[in-house]
Amino acid sequence: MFDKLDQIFVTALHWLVSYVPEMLRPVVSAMICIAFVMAVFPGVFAITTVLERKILGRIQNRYGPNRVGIPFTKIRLCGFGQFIPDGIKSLTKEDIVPRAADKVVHFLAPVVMLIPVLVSYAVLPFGKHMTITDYDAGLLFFFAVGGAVEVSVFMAGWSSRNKYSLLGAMRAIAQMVSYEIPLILSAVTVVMVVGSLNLSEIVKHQNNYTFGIAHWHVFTPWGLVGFVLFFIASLAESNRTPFDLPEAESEIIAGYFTEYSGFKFALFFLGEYLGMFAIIGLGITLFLGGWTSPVSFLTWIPSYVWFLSKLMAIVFVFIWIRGTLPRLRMDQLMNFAWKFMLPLALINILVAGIWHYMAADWQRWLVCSAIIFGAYAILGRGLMQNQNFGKRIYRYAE
Amino acid sequence: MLGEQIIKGMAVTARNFFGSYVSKERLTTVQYPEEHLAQKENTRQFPFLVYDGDDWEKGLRCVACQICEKECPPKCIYIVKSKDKKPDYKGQPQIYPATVDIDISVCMSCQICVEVCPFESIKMDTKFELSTDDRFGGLLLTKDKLAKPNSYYQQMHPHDAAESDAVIAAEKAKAEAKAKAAAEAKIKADAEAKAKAAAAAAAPIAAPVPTTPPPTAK
Amino acid sequence: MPPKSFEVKPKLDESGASIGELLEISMGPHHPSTHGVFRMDVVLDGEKVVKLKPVCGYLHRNHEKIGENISYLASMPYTDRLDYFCSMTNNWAYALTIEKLAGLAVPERAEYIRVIMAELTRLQNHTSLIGFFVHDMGALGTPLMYAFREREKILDLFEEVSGARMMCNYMRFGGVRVDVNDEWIARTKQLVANYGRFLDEFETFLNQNEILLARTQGVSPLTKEQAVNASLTGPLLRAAGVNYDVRKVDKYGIYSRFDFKVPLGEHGDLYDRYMMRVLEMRESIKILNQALRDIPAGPVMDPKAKLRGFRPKPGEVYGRIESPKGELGFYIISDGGPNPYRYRVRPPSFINITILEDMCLGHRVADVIVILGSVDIVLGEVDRCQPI
Amino acid sequence: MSPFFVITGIVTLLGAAFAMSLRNLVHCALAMAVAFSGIAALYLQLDAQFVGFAEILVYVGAIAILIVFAILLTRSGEAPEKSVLTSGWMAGIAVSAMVFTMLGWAVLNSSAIPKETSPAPVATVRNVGDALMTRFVLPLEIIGLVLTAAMIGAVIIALKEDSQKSKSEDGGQQ
Amino acid sequence: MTPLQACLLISALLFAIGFAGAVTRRHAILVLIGIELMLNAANLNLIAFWRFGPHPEALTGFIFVLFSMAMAGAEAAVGLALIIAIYRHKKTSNLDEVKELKG
Repeated sequence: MFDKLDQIFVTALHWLVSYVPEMLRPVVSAMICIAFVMAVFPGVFAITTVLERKILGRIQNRYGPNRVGIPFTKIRLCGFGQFIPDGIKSLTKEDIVPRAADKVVHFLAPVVMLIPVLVSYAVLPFGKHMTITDYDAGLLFFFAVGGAVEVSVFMAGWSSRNKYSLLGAMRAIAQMVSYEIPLILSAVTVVMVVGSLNLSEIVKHQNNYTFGIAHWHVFTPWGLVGFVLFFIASLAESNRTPFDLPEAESEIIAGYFTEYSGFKFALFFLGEYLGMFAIIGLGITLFLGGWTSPVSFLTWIPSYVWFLSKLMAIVFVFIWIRGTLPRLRMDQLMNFAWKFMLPLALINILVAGIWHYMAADWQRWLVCSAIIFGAYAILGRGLMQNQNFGKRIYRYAE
Repeated sequence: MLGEQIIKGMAVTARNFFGSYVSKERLTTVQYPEEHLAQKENTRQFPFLVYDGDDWEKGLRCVACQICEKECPPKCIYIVKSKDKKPDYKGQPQIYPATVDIDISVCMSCQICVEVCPFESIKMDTKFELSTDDRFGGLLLTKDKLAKPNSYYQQMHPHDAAESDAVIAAEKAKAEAKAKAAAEAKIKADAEAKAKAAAAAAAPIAAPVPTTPPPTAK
Repeated sequence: MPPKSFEVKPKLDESGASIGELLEISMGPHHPSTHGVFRMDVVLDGEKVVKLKPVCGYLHRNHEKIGENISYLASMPYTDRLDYFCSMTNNWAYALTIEKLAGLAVPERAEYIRVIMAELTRLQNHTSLIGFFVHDMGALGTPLMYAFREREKILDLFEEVSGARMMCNYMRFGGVRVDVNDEWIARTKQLVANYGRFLDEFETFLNQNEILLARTQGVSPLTKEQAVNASLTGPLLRAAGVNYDVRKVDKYGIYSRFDFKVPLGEHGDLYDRYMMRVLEMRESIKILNQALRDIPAGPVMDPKAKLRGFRPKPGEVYGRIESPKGELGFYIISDGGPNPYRYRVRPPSFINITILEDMCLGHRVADVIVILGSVDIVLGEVDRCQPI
Repeated sequence: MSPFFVITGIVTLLGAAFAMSLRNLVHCALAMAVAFSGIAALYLQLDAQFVGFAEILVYVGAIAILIVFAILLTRSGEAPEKSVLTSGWMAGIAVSAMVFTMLGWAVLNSSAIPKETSPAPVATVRNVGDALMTRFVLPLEIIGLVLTAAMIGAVIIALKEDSQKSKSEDGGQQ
Repeated sequence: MTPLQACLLISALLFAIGFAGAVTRRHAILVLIGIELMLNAANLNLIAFWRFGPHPEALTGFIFVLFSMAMAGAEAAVGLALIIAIYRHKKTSNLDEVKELKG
């Protein structure tokens, strides 16, 4: 019964496809999968925009949106209908293109942003047997496609002919290129241990239980550090606080999409959030066990529910961080990537190797934790104290 | 240790996040159109003119002395004196304002007109939902819109109203006492005159009536 | 229409040879974080600032000229609008000046009320300044919202006494307009008692935050000489390590009776400026506690003071106080008429931003915004008259 | 030969043609990115997944961005006023046309080309990795060395002009 | 026409386009783009021969393309660094104006 519920989407797909002629089946199946992604994730995006505003509001001791519910009734749904007027507003707003802009590139940039982001969903396992294309090199595919986002950012920044846009685009590209390295290096540890680039394979590797607790990679020393590095790098990749320099409102207005409005702005917004979901989904797959349940007695909950709830949990943490931290400066951002994250990621690869080859007992926990902790302490100290950052004591005049 | 303080900061925001659901101390906002905060007694928004009694045209305390017009910092009050006179609350004939206009798009709610008014006639209102789509006409308050009864004032600012009522009552009492004294003096004078007349009648051939007033004591 | 290229100027070395290009951007007056309508013409080399020109005057309202054409009393509400965050201290500065001119005495109780109001103003100004300052660093308004939450409570107290939250127009020549009641004092006592707790939370949130440290420590240091030469005042000057606080120097009002200390910085950088505000708030709480404990009963207005027909004798006077932003002074010449003959303001914000370029040179464009935030300007005060 | 193959081929060639013929350099670079994406799609259709993904990662994600940066750094993002072609452009076109004719003739008439299509080979990631780590381990190491050398060389060349100045500035800032 | 021939024709055309661009355009960066296109044409050839050749399981062509890509990356990095250095020195990236080795 629970298995059926778990596989309901897969069964439905098979059932639908069985009605079309043999020749068209792959195309129809692909179309249905595309429709699924196009329906579910923009929906999650819509909910997230409201959720983000509500959570930020609560963090800041405000209510956040709480008015819009079902139209023509008094039902307010705690404001969760807010995304409908928001969407209508941003889609019907006047689309302003600067006179000096390069019109073709300006038009293409949001589209180019959205395509690779949507394509990258193709390899994510949303649930048991719920991967759209089970590529052998799925992880590589994800990173390869993600690289194309930088081109769109450049297109947007350059074509707007605005100094702030160009500054923002340059910042964004430099940041994405820098943080892609720790991102990939932290994912490499998982590939080393699992021995596959296939994302379903990686999830399957984590779907075992000891004493009722799942073998998620995050429950190992290297996995924890890998996850934290991946998390920070994905914050940077999706331009979220404290790495939101490309669109730092207080410095460069809105970065590369300063000159965008209306529909195109909405597309950028959508693309940014979908990119964030995709990268969080990858992080979940790599470290948090994908669609598996953390404890064995909860395995009856459908796998896609686990995936979505993990996704929303991480999104919550993203929003929480956004509500807490100030923003770094460009040079500090680069310092952090190259002087802290990169060495730690490399050490983490070493630790993953040690973990893989040592006998599975408490000694490997001790050794791995000690190496990682030491490296973390030394690198963190180097980052802060080399520049004399620290507490100060103040004197008083009499 | 790097990151320790960031975690502490996140704990603070988390406390506020959950606190906003349980504690009124943290979630201080009110839902404005449905909920209103209680008005503070001293709150001031824009001026209005107080009248006594039921008829605002008769009972207006303002005597068009134009002190407020002179003292108003942004010069938003415009008063025209009347040509004729009408009795004020003391019953004396008094000039009244033919026009009083206050442009509340200029007014900065400083309350100086209230402080300088010697007649307790201009006071501050607490009404603040005055937005209008007519920028010029809608924000120009004319005499009829400005006039509000004393009961309204008493209800809005009970303390101040009591004070100003006391002042007015005192003045009125003073005026009445004066009037009474005057009336008594008049009766007395009348009586004296009568007596004099009687005396004169009694003595038809009397000394000639002095034409110059008696010299006053210097 | 073919796209135009950006204006770029060649960057020249000592010999005049070109070694790169400079980008000139105009931050403001419509930039999201210039604290009002303020503009900076910034010339950038990469992200580094090589030239910066503050441009003010967008909020010009002719404050001083208006002051010369209306009566002494009518200028009082205008002083509210100078630094609209601290109307109470502005009122006090103006009232103090006129009292000096007219030789009015202030009753004991009014003096205490004035100190309470001024220190509450300092608390709310510094709290919200820190909020804005961290907001400029990109913290999405969370500290700002906490600051405003507490500020609202203080503004509630102001409203209850003076009738308005920001434009208080509360002080008068020779005292204060309305007396406060015991219930108000009790509530203020409670607020002050709770404020320490709020500050603790606020400081845990921010003081040692690694990102805040990285963004502020060592950025835009000011030496004592620079600070004094630019005639800075207020927390900016004390952050550079100069012991100068008008409350201690002039001992105006009754400040000599209170026990408080003046915190001093060492480096003059952004972090010191931030910490000066935090520490000053702690001292303000001390002063408030003493003032609320000792406040005597009595009248609140000098009986000699009059509202209508106020004509001080001819003379000139300069009165100053320590406003939260620095030394706020009024310079008045009276010719015996109902209006001042000359009316001039020494606004701390305006004088403090004159050194903006020196503070920003060599720093990143991202720091410019934070540096501007640390100066604590209010455009109403900067643009009070025509910049010359 | 599926229609999809033809479409990808045409897109690739159009991208390449635009990349070589547009006046504005940034447009050229973007057209080049299109051409590379097309080539990656061709690889995918030739059952070379790994190479296809690597193509996108390297060419679209890295080299296109690098070229775009170089365009901005050399301030050539605007369409030039004067001619964009060299003086001998006609000879160049003629030579390349000749090259194409020759190659095309050879391709169409060669007898060495097998007529029947072999079944799709297996090139899983595991196979590729095994090959790289066994048979091709020496070239792999050499490539690693070359890449490192190239990176260092590129940094040194790009920094050469005012290395002392920038060094002192960086030292002062960080 | 067999698939192999189609691939080879596409690659020949790509090569010709890249070559024509490299020899006719003045701008140094465009010459670099032309060279990259030619390199990709060669890679396409290799992959096509690997796919339709007699011994695909040997992965020779496949691996060769991977190496060639790595070389292309190195080449682009060094080439662009050179172009930037020349630009800084001579204020131009027009190849007609860069004729001397001596700066």
